[in-house]
Amino acid sequence: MLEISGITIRYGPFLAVNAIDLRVNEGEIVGIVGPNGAGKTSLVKAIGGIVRPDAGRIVFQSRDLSDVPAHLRIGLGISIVPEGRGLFPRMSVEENLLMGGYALASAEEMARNIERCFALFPVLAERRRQAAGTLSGGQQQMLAISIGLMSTPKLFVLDEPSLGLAPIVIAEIGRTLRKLRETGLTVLLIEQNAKLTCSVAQRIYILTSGIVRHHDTADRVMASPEVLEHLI
Amino acid sequence: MTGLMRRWLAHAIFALAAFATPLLLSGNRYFAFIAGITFFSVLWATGMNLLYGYTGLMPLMFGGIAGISAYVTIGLSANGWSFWLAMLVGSVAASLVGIVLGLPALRLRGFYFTLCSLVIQTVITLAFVYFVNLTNGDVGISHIPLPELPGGRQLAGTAYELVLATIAVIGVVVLTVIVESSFGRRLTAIREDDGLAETLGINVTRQKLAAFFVASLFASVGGALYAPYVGFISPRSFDVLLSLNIWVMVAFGGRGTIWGPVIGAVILAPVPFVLQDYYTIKDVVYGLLIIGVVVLLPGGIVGGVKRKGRADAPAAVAKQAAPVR
Amino acid sequence: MSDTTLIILLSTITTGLMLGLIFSLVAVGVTIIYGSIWMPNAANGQFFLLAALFAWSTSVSWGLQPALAALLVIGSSVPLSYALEILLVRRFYDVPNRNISYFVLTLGITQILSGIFSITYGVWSDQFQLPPLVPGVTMLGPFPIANNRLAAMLIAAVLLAILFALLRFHRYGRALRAVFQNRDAAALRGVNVRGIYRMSFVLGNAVIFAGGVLFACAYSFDLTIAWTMAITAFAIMIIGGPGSVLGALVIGIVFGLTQAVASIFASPTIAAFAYLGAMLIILLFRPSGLFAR
Amino acid sequence: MQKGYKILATGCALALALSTTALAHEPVKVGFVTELTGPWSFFGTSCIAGLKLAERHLNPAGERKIEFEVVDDQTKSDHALAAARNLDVQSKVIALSGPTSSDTALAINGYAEQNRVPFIVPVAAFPQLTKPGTHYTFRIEPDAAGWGYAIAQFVAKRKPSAKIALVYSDFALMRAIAAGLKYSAPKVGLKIEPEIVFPQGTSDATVQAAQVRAAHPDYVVVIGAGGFDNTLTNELLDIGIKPDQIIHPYGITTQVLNWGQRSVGSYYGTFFDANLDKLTAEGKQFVDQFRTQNGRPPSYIENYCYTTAYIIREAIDKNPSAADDREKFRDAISALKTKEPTSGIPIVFDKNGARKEYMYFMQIKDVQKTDYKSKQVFYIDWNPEAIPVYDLVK
Repeated sequence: MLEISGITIRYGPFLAVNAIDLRVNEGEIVGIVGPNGAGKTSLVKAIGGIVRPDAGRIVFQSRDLSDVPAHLRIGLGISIVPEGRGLFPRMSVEENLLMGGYALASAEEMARNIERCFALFPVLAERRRQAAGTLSGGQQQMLAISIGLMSTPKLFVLDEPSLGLAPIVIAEIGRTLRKLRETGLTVLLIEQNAKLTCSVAQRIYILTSGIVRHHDTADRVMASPEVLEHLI
Repeated sequence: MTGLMRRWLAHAIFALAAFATPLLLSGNRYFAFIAGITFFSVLWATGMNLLYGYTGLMPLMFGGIAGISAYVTIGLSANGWSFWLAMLVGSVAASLVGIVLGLPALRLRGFYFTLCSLVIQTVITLAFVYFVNLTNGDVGISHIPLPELPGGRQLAGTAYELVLATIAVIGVVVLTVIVESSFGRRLTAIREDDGLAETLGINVTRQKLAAFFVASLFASVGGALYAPYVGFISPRSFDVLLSLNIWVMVAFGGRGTIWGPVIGAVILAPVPFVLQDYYTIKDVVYGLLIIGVVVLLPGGIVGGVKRKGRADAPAAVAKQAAPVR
Repeated sequence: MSDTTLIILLSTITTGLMLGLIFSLVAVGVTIIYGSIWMPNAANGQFFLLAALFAWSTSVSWGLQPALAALLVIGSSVPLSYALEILLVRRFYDVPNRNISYFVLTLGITQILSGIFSITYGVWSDQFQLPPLVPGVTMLGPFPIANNRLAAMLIAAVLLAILFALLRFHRYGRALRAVFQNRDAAALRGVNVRGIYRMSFVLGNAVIFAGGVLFACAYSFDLTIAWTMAITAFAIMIIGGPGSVLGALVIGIVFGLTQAVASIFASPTIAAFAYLGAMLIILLFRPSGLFAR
Repeated sequence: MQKGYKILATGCALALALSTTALAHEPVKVGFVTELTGPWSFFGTSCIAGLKLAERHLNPAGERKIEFEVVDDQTKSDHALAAARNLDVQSKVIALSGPTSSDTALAINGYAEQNRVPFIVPVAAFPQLTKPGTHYTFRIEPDAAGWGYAIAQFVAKRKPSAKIALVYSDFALMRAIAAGLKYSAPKVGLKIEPEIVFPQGTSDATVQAAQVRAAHPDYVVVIGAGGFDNTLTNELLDIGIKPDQIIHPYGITTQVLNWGQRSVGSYYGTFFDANLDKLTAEGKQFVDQFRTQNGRPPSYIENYCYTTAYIIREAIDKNPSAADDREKFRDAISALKTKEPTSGIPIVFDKNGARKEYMYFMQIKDVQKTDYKSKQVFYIDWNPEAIPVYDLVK
């Protein structure tokens, strides 16, 4: 579904991402694990069209994305929840969800998706009028995931959903992601938290200093924790 | 070592040109006067460069500080003080006011402070109009006597312009010394990221206030000398337009470089005088000049020329700050 | 309550509202543009004056119906904004510290416009007055108020209400606020950020133009109002919080009422000192404005 | 700079060569620094329009030619000063003239006195321009403080012991007029209440209009300029003050046209108009020509600038050696005893260069789109010593 080949991103003299190849198949959950500064977020920005890569190609459903501007990628079915959650802090929960479905053409689908999100996270329904910036960290992350789901995506990209959350909340996020896996959604999960990622994803890429160091199934990565420890 | 020598060579050439100009123009009081006004602009632009170019603060009440100094100096010398003593007291007093007016900069980040200083400048102008007893209100003060030199002679004509040239040269040298000192490096660190500067152990508050004091000193020395040179001051002499003009000179020439603001002042200050006969198009030409530089040389003249040399750098900066959408 | 007290009370309220609504309009225009494109539009006062002068030309020189003239002028801001956006504004969307580039740019525009005004309109008169939108006087109890001014006030209020509703409830308004609050996230949700930039520039200028036209309808004016209005609009934006439409609205009306009330009890100069001083104090305690994010 | 120096050197050499040859055939140059751009540009350009009409009659055949060198001062004092310096040093003008605002006039006044250049101010009423000790400055417009005096005389004649509401903008000129009125009113038994001052940059005055009305005054004296003056007057009329209760110490034609039909009965002073009782044939021609060219009747500004050209001509005609010597020119102007060619009103300067004072008030009727009628209702000539103008305004 998503095919990344030879992507390179530079900021001046600094090489953030160095010729990465990566592949996500339909219905699959793929995890990217790596430490701070590994180039994970740059990669997400390139998929989202926020940063233009210096080299390489991103192909989504056999369509080359290099000429597709950021705001049109969501229409193709790519939905990204960026690092820092990408909320609109002074808008209410409901308005945030409406923004999540900004690309939707039909009001019906919008209403349906909002109901689905409220079903997934009932706490959001309770707080639908509250400003997003005043929610707790965990609730904000739930809202972020809901926003991402609002556009009925084909590919769901999550950047660091566990960042700054308490372990108990991280566990809850994990449960949610596994629930999403059952619905057949294709997910690209970018995380520092390898344990969470391995518990959700089927395949894992390990990224450090802008290079893919290791690539394997989640089970095998879990089975040999020394690889992880060595690399991260 | 050669770099250092080259730097001081530029200063020497500047000083030579500055001193030669009034002498060469001494036959024509009008051109000499324009040169004199340009020296004020050089001094003021250099002072504002310390704040805007090196500390990253954009104070649009600069003209107001010059005005406070001018009014204090003229007020004291009208009460029988020697002009030079009055100027010393006036400049220091105005610079202390400058520190107080700089206080909001400690709390306000980036452009908020600029907008705030715009309002501060408006308050200062209002105060000049309102405190009639001290400033003679909007009538202004005319017939300002020329400064007395020791020996009873008056500072006038070419001698005055030479003094102004000296002050302008001293201003540029002082800025260079500051920029190369550890104080200057601390200021630059603050400009780049004042949070980071704080963690590096720099007392951001004290450095910013010190920068305000020094820059205000540039403004106020200029203000004190401006009043007798022009012979007339009124609240409109030191209004927001002066501050904006000085700032435009800095941005136009290239902020954060020693010579950019000097070049900006030398180009822009004489424009209204040179175009005096073409008054119908003067403002339009001035405006187009500013727009042209901003569009074609975003870093100002000096910054733009420097940047052309390392073409890839700004693109990288642009990508980091405001990514492609 | 005696008639005298009532007259002074009613005149204070109407003056405060009239000025406040116009301040609000201009400040909303300024804050929409600053909030989205980071453009501190120093030329906003000149745009305001341009609208007022153009309204004068169309209604006095060309003899158009005042209402028609007003619509024409506000409409004319759209092609003007588009042209400026394509020629100049667009170039800086990706420039770091673009607010400073924009500030210089708009100062250049200010210089050009004020130069043009002084050699065109400035030659004709030192003051300009439009024919009334609605003639006659209405009695509010003992207080007579010109219908013209009531109409201008009403239109300003309606415009602000429409604007507020647009930004609060319409899809585009929501997208605009989303861009204010989190540009990248908005782009990821499918918002065409450049499109929003352009729209907010056009909308902001149209609102400033509307303010200028209504001012010209309610008051006689001269070329000096440009700077007064520019500084006032900036002050309102700072206090209200850049990018906050609600802030601009509330603080604008507070400014207008303060000016009206203070002019009875104290010297208006003291009033000017007082509210600019209040602004500084507010900034020291809430540096990002009262209604900031 | 090199190039500039060369031009300069050539210029100096030329000037030197010229000064040694006979100057008699050279035109007499007068520097005219005025407000062609900036906030006061209307006054400067109107002034030039008046001056241009005078230039037609200025140079009859066989007489030494007089040339005006017009320079813009952007309504800024430093530019006015630079322009004055340029005209003095470069063009070697015999005299300076032109400013129509107090700011620029005061700046040039300082330069002229310090550098001994005769300076004829066409339009600037601020008293300090001709304060005691002034030697080179002459002012054609009457003293602002004196306008206040004239208004007091006028009101006292209309209604003894009347109550006046005084409303004025906080500008130097307006304060000077108000000071004259406040000094003179009690002396003729008038009461001033309330007194309301507006800061610069005000735009609304409904509240103050309400205060004025609450005081039930017999007359309201409105001293302002520009858009605000107009707004204030409209607001006073809105709130029920009668047009003939409102007195403007001065007004310009575009302002009158702005008032439209509602201005019936307003009073104006120092106002030049086709309906002056003393209008001469040349004056009638001046009004007609001006109206043809500019689409509106002239105001006092245009009249005084027209008159400026006239008195320079007269001074030189009476005393040809004054054309090449600034001291003699000053003396010639100072000794002039003549009349405004347009209105026949005498022109005599006192020892400080202030003109002896003459005031006339016009009642405006029948305002059309570009025209109006007016009737002269009051005229007073008086001695400037009647009130201590220089002590009233610092």
